Amino acid sequence: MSILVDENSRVVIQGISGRRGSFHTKQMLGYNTNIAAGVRPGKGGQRVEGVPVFNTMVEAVQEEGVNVSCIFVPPPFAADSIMEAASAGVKLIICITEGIPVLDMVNVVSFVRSRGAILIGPNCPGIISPGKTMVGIMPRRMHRQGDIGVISRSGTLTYEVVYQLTEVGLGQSTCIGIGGDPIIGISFIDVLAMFKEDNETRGILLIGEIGGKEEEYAAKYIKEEFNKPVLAFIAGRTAPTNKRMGHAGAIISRGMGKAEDKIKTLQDAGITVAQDLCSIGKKALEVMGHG
Amino acid sequence: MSILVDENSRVVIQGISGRRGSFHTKQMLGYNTNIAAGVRPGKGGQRVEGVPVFNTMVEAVQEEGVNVSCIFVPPPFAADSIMEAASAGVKLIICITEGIPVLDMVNVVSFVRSRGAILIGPNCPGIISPGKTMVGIMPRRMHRQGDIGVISRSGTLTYEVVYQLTEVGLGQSTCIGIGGDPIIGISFIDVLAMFKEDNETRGILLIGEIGGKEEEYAAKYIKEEFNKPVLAFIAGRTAPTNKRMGHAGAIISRGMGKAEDKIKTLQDAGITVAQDLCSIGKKALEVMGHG
Amino acid sequence: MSSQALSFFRSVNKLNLHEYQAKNIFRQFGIPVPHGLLVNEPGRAFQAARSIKGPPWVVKAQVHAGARGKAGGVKIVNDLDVVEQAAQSMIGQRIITNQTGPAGVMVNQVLVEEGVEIEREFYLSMAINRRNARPTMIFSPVGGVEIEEVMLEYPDLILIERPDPVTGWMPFQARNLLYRLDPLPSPEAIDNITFIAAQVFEIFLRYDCSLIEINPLVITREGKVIALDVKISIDDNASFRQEKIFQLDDKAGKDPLELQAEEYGINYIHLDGNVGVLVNGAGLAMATMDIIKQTGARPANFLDVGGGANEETISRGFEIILKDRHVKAILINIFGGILRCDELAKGVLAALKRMEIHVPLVIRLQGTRVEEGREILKNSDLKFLVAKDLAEAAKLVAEQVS
Amino acid sequence: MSSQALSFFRSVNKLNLHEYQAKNIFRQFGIPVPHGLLVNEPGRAFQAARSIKGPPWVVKAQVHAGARGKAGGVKIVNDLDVVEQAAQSMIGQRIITNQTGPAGVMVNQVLVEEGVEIEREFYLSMAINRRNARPTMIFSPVGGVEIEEVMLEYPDLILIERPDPVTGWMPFQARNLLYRLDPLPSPEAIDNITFIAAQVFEIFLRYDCSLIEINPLVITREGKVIALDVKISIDDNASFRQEKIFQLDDKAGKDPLELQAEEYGINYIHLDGNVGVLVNGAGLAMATMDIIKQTGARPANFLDVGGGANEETISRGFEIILKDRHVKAILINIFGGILRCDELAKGVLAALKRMEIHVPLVIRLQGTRVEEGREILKNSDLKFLVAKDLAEAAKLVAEQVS
Repeated sequence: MSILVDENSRVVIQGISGRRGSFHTKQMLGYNTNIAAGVRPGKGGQRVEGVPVFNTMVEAVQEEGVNVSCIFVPPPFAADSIMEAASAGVKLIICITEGIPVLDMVNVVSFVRSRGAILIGPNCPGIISPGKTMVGIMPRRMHRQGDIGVISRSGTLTYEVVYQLTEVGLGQSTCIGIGGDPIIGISFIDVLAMFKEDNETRGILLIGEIGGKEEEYAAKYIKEEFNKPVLAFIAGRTAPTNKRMGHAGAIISRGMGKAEDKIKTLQDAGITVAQDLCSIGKKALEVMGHG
Repeated sequence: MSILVDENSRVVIQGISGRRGSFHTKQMLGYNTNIAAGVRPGKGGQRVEGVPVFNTMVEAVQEEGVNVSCIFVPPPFAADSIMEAASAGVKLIICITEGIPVLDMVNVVSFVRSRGAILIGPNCPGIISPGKTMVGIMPRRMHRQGDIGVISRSGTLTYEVVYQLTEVGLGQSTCIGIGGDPIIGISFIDVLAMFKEDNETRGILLIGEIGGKEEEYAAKYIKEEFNKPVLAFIAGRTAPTNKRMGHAGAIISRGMGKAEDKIKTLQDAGITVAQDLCSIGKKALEVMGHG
Repeated sequence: MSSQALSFFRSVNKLNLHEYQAKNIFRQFGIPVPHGLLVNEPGRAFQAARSIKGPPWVVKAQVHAGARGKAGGVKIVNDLDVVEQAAQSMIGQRIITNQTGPAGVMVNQVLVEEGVEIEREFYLSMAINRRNARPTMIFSPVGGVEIEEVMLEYPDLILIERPDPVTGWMPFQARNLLYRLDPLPSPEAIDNITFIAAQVFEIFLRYDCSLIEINPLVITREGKVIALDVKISIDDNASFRQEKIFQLDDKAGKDPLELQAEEYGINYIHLDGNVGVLVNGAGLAMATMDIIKQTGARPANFLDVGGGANEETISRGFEIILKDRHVKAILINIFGGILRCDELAKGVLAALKRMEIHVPLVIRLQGTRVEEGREILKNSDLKFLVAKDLAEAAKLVAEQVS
Repeated sequence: MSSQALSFFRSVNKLNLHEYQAKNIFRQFGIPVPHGLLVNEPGRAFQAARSIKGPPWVVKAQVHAGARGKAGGVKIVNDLDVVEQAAQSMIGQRIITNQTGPAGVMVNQVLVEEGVEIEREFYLSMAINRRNARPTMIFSPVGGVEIEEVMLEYPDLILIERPDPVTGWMPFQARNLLYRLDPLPSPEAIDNITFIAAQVFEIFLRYDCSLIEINPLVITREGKVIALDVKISIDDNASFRQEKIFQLDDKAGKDPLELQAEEYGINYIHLDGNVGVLVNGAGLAMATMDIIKQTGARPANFLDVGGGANEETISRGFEIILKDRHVKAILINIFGGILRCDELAKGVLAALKRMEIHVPLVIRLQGTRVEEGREILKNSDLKFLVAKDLAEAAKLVAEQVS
């Protein structure tokens, strides 16, 4: 098992004909992701990497029965694309786009929820269930099928962690980047709740960073309701205040969102927090066991 | 029994200190309606007709536990007042005000629903459960407790009908004016569904008029799901097209909303339609029996 | 998105803008409309046309009347010298269509516009859906004909999108409408119509519209998208916050008695019958009209003096009814509720004392304190008939005019 | 409405407007602010003050620094002749507060304002609540002090209202906040603050704000309501549709290296350490900084060359890092994902060939095609250290600076 995506995911790429869209379509196809359609208004009838392109999501759903969308549309049009996907009935929407205005996301989150859809991201690397499917921009070769779930607000930092997990022999059930923006569709808690129900996920790696209170909420949830081992890591202990650290959501503001506060909250909830990224793989082995 | 209001209704009057608000507060008190509070920003601490006045609905709910609101606030501020009532947790809101912009009502209807509240009106005479309580502007003396439910889009026309009902000995369980505006909170069908569940309501008088399709929807509902005798009356057979007949919602537009179409649809659904207002009381006796 | 017929097209009460006024608003919001000039004297039409691209030119009567084209209210002119003649045939004349009533409406102004070579015609409108309580956009690949006909005959060609209550109109909704067209318009045309749809929603919200209708919305031979004919109606209830747009209200085309009533704040609608009607309450007023019709007479008006009827409003109601020289009798039907019958009777008497009523008058009172009211009427020395109930009232008034 | 502390105050990425810029926007939206003039030379302060009501006058440094008052950035002057002196004490000086870092920020302009006699002070702000994904208004009867302190010490004095997603901010919400005040302000003051709250929401939406803060919002001795100090931050992500407001961005107060990076489109933040850091990915960059700190060295910067790193971006990253003369060593930490290590290695080499690197350089590569990447590095004749893993990289770089 895995969560959210598997071999049955029929993926549509919104913005398939753009530079990034077409490149990552090829990458995903290389992972045997079932990419059933692409959407780009005005390019209906064409093909990109062999994938049929439609003008609208309604058409992609009608013609190809897609059920997962992956969005590479530029920021000014991304909110519209997310809503188009939800409106067309797609229930899992993964938005890679970085740079969507926050007020657009305020509307999007409300809209997506009202349509009963799940949004991952924006500003995220996507989701991979190793050996089954990958929807997003994650590198293909470092993951290994297994029983560790990974949740992260980051991209390359997650690859680093996954690389080390694989190195020490801990495969992954599903890895999800929930996104580095202040307003995102799916939270740590949402994903933890899914991992809780997933029989093939044995333990969790939770990778947080400065800004917001996501990690604090997760700590409370884990303490009260989660029953599998969790190893956490928080990036940004040396980050200054009031500066945006790359991710729109990674900012310590008014003294809030500091790494040390998050680490303390996690530890107070009984969760092991890796202090040293260099040996996070080994630490995971300690916390999870060999399985 | 009765629907929506009874002896346990604790009523708050929004706009209690205005000319109409204070006048009708007195009328309602004369009917032994339990008016527990009034609201008028800036007049908190005063009394109108002996009723304590609060600045906000939150205070009225907290201090007096009101559960029904009756609104006399002028059109520019009425939408705000309806939302204030719903936001403060009042679950039944009766808006008497006529002349609220339609786009305000678009927002209001969505807001009220999201708060789980019921809105009657706007532009309506309110609701009366004879012998129990009256919330609105209905005249006090013509109603008589009984087992006929009355639903209407109109004011004085309803009084005329109720007068005749009472004359022929048919008392009323509850009479509701749902309002003469194009966008209103509660529909014929909503009220019919409540009357259906009300053991003490034996039959229904449904008073419609030109404009919209409320009567047609009601006809379908009655045919398919309603199990009590219904007598209908439709006003406006001589109304010209494209002219607003007093009520904002009473307009035949683009050939739609005509009285004859409504009458035909009702009759096709097996519902008796009174052709002659002059003898509608007698007709009701025919349809309902003496009870 | 779905295609439904007949269930969504409810206009509400409204101020109708003239075509040229609606087009000015469109221009402000960046929606292309034909170049045109407003002319109120035929003699100026030639000058106007000369400054506008043509031939052809189009001369359009600025009146509130659907189907004015069939009634001679729209003329296409290919010769500059005939433009004045076309304007002459409209200005100062009455246009009668199935929507104007038998008297028609006076044309005071015409719009002289450049003619446009049409490649394709669409229909696009936004109105309030009463049942859903939401604005609704309707689009049809069939434009330039009456949309009601399309609804009845080709319901599948009526496409609907509703803006989300939270997010408003989104561009993808326009794409959902447009990418179903066969053949597809050019990408530019699709972009332009997408923009127009968004702007129509903006205008709708900005001006408290009850209807915005573009019919037809055209793609020209040169590939440009233009709103060729435009209707805008504004929600009367919003007049308190739309003062500027309500200044555009053109009184000139209106019924003078209705204008008078508007000034008095009385709900009055002029009809072509012979029995004047004065009632408190709109529903009861309509029902009273219906009763008059049933007796074989014809109502001369709708008149609702309202819940707060008093001597003043009753007097003014009489004044307006009596100005209609077709009125041969008057029926007053008052149902005393909160406002008691005795008060109303006093009001009626006071009004009658001030006026000279030259037609028979039937009064029917019912409701709160009806006995006291009837007593007051009985004791007056004024001439009128008092009916004991609605049926008698109808019979009495019918006798007066038969 | 509820009172919650500490859980809602997340600013997001932002453009910070100067106080005078924020107040200009407030004026456009009808929110009263004190009369004031912007002055960029001390010599003009006297003239400015003379044209403004006073004494007293207030001279305020226009810099992005919270708590500037405590650092000499706000002066109240009662004597016209002292105004210039107050301006002199700020313009051209650096202001150092707990929010500016040790270098402080340069003052280039001061705002000379009329002094206001304060009767009562409130706090009012709007920001995005990350968890609810909704704008949130915060109001407190305690104004003029840092809101974080109020949150910690008097959480009950923090009042919250959230505009509904469908209807937006409604007047009743302002009343819910204001009618809890004890004593109640005058009806006029309540009306004025109700208006201000609505306008704050309008500005928030209109300009894609991430924060609008009025602190304090005051009622003056004369009973007028005035926004005495105002902060506005704009969401960077909205710059594509907020061009006009982004033109207000004042580069003068910014770190020159960060400005340079901004031009290059590189995420760079200048810190006060000695190890330059160049990483692909923001999370990994933060984690790399943390590792450097753990080894006893200090990161000199945050620098994310991004997912699409290439020779160009890597060169420019080097260029910026090398301009920081505190940098004694550089750590490159690249995790090859989609972008393969061999490509990245080539990019690094090409960049190094174009630049003169005068400090030790440690490179750590990992991920896709790492062997090929290391091979390419090994075969170059350029001077740098290649670490086999993160731990070694940290150790190596620490050795270089110890």
